[in-house]
Amino acid sequence: MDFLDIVSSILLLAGVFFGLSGAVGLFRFPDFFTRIHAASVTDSIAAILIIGGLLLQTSFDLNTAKLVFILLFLLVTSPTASHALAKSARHGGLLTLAESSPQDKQESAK
Amino acid sequence: MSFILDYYNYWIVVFLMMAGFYIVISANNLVKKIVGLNIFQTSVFMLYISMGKVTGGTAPIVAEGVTQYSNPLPHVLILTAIVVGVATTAVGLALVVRIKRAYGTVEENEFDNKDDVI
Amino acid sequence: MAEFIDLVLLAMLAMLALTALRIIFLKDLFAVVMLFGIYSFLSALIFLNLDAVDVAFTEASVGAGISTVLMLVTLAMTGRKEKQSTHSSLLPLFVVLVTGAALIYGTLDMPPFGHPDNPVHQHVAPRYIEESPKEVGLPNMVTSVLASYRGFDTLGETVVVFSAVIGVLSLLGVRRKKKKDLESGLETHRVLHVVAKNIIPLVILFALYVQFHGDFGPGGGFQAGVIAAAAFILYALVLGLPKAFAVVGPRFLQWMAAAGVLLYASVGLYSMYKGGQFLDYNQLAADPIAGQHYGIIIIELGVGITVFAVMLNIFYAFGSQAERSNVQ
Amino acid sequence: MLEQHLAALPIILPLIAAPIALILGRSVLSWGFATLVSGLAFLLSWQLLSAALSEGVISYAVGGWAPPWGIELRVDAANAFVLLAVTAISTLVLVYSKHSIEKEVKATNHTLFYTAHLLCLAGLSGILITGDAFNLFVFLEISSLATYTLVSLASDRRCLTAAFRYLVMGTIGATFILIGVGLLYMKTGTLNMLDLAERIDLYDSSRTINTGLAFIMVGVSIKLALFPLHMWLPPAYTHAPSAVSAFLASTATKVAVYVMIRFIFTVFGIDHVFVDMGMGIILMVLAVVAIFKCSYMATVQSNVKTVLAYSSVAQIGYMILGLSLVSVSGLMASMIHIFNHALMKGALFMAVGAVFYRVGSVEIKDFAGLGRKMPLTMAAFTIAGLSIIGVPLTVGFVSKWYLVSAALEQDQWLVAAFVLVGSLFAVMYIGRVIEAAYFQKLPESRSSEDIKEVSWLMLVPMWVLVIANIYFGIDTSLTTEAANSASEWLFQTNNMLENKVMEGEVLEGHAIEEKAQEVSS
Amino acid sequence: MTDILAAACIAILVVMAIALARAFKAPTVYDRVLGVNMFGTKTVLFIAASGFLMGRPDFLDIAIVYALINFIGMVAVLRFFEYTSPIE
Repeated sequence: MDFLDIVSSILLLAGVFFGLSGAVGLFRFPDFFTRIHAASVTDSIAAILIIGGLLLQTSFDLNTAKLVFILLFLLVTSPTASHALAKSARHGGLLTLAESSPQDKQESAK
Repeated sequence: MSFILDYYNYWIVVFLMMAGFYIVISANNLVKKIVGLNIFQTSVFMLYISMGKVTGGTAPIVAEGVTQYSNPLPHVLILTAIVVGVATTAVGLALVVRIKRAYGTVEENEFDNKDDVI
Repeated sequence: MAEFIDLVLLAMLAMLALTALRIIFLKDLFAVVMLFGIYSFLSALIFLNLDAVDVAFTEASVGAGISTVLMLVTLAMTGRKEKQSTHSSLLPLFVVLVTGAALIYGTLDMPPFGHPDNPVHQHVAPRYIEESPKEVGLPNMVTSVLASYRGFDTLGETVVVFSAVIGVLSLLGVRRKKKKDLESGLETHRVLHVVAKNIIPLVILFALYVQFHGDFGPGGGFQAGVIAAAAFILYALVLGLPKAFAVVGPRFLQWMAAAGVLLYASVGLYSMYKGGQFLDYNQLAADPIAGQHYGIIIIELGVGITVFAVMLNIFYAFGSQAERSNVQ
Repeated sequence: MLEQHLAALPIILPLIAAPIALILGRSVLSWGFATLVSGLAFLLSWQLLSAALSEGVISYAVGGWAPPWGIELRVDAANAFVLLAVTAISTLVLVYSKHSIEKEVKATNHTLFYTAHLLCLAGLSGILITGDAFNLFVFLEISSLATYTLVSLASDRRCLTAAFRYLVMGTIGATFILIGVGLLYMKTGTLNMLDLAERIDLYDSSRTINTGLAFIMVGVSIKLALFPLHMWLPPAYTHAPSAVSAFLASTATKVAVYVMIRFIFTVFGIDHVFVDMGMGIILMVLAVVAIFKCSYMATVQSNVKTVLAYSSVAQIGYMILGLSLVSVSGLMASMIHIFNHALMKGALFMAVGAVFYRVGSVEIKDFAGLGRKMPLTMAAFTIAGLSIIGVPLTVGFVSKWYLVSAALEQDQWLVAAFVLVGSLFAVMYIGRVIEAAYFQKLPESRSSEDIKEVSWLMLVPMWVLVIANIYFGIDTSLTTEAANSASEWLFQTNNMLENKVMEGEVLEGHAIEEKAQEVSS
Repeated sequence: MTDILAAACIAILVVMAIALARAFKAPTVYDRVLGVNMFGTKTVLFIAASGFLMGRPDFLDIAIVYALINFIGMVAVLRFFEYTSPIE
């Protein structure tokens, strides 16, 4: 387990930790907009860390290029997708928890 | 126990086939019928691929230091079958669009009396 | 290591079975199509785990990509809610149980999963694995079997794709865009415009990489054609059909589809002219291995052109119908 | 150069012609081109039949790879005979369709119609000639997709639901065949049909192979519309354009019958299918029920095309009946009926298409008084109708004669009686139409319109079929000789497979032709 | 090192399962789309990690295709929402 392996396993574990936290957030948050926040924020961090960890495994060859390309692609597309989804939800009339009137707070919180 | 381990793959594939087949027969909406058809075909592809797998073997692309390869022939057959499946889906969906425009509905029980679809 | 793969495989198959069950009982068609997208992604992942790399590639791009997009466009025109079916679900259940029982009965004598000495790996496969790198000269055995040993199958398949576009065109027909039509497309999403404009060249570059990398790694004509079509579909989705028609017109696509099939068949005719059998690439050049290389590259190109033209033309036919039903 | 590639050309020609027909663009050009190509295919298949009759089996390894590894085309007397019928009907229907589709298919779709027709022809000839089980599935999909397109081209909106039902059931049938071939491949490791036959005999009692056989049989019987699985056929043939109904009724289901014959005789072997699995009884019962129920359904229909569609399902019942007798003469009766039924049903559907061209609808009451107004068409309908009934001097009589003699040979009196009662039903449903045409007056509302004979471009193919109906009814030498050698050859290959296993030594499927490498497991 | 990668693969599989559960149970339509989107991005990471675990890292092309198809699926869904009334 030389130095590179240790660093990459730390990165991997951190990435996995953020991924799991995002997933738990996705599952437990009461309202759509909080869920999308949880999903997309942790998504990008988990991607960076995990792919960073994998990058250290490769010996600077075609795989490295592919991994960097995937990382760039993910970093560009997944925030865009989340933004577009949130905008479309907003446009579609979905109310956030605070806006939805208090008495049906229980209903939207179930 | 090893008997189960050897065959669980095939049993799950059979279950998926029957799920897809059930959707095709019982779906009332034509689009859902096409989804069922796709699920049925995809699970048949899984039957082909799982018969070609060799435990410990890797993908049939020559790489140095690898002796055991999985069987490439089922992969070729399934490459063909996937594209055939998509072609049938495209024609089926085009028919659904035309049926919607001609009949005004794609729900099977709403077609007038005799020209209903199974 | 091996039991780890079995564990992962089992988990994914379980997820797949859950998705299929969920789809059976869902009435909201949009959710059905979304779960079908997941179903295709998951099955492509399982193919990857079963060492079927090319098949995972094709299933992901063709199964999850094109089918889901077409279903969404169809749903936009046919409505979202499935009505309760009147006739009872007893007969379908009975038919399904009988077929399922027959299949389970069939699995009792099946050779066990994954054993290297199964009959499947005995008779025909060893030659593909041992000799194809020497006879055909390609590291990717799947491409050499697909294009050379069973080239006639692939020609048949390209013709299947061609007959799909004939069917869709005869049913829907591509509506010419009159300039006065409203500029549809996602005008309001400035972010998507910018991102799409930057991504599309990358995707087309990746499609060409897949097309010509098919001999050495996973990839080939089908996958490349679909990815290139996906790039143009993204362009049409974000910037609207009128602009997409201006870039690649439907008329040109029909010619391209026909040209792809003819390119493939002309390789076969040329090898007949040179004295070999139909689609016999050894005749194409002095040295048989070089002949195989030429043959495979050309027919993969023919397949890529046909699949690209067909998939894009089908999307145009569906898209212009959606616009028409939306406009009037 | 031609003889060497004779086996591959009937498939490649229409396959290449289809994209060219699309590029040609204008419908007149693509019509002429398609008819030319179909005529060429007919000549090639004629030469192929004579070559097959003289040489026995023609094997063509596509791509230059030896059979079990590459794909092989195997042509023998049986499939060359059916190919001859398919290409002949295709050429005549193409000549017929020039005017016929003007009234039924949108002008913009004419080029697509001819392209789809060529694709269907390529698919059907591919199914007949290929020697590889998976290649059969691919060509089956080509012909099916082209058929769904052709059926959905009509102007009547019900053709869409008919095409959708046909698509769903056809895809289920094709997927069943795919499952069956997969199960066989899993046990034997090969896809070449001859090789498959060799290795199947080793595992005679294996449950996987029996399930594979069952799935292939169910899949093929969906494709050939055997009785319980025939629901897709009547609406499809009724609401399809008349030229399409004529082409499909005469060829598509017959090719599926040939596929069943091929799987039973050259892949599984008779005693595996009929003795171990007891398929003979099932097929015979289904055939008899098909003959009775569908002939009855034909007599109660109001639309003449539905009458003919149900009569097609009944005639397929006759073919399966001949097949289920498991004797050389029974198989010969089936093969002859495949050829004869193509002639009969093609002429009938063309005549009905001519009536639709003039009158605009094909209910029985629209046939009233047409005997005088459209004499040639109705005469053609009458002669072809008599041929369906089985009146002597027509083709129908020949096939019924061989069917009954095959049944009596095994003294199955009941089966022979069923065949004769079946043709009684035929008298009823053909009689109703002829009675309307000749013995009813033209309704006043219609006498004003100019109901006159259709153009010669539609009449000539109709009458070519009618004359063929009569010629092959009298001089039965060509059909019986070809059918006889076909069934002889099929039984011979079947016995060759069986006794080869009995002698204990197992030869590599193609060792006869090549040097024997190693004796397989 | 391999057991770290194996742990990462299993963890990503768990995250995918949770995303799948969200796609199943989703009260509103957008939650379902969010579940599908999250499932897609997580499969990309899973393929990358399992590719390295199994010693065949040259299969990253499939991860790229996954990311691409996932994004195009999302755009198609958004175009779909424009046509139909999103809130049922």
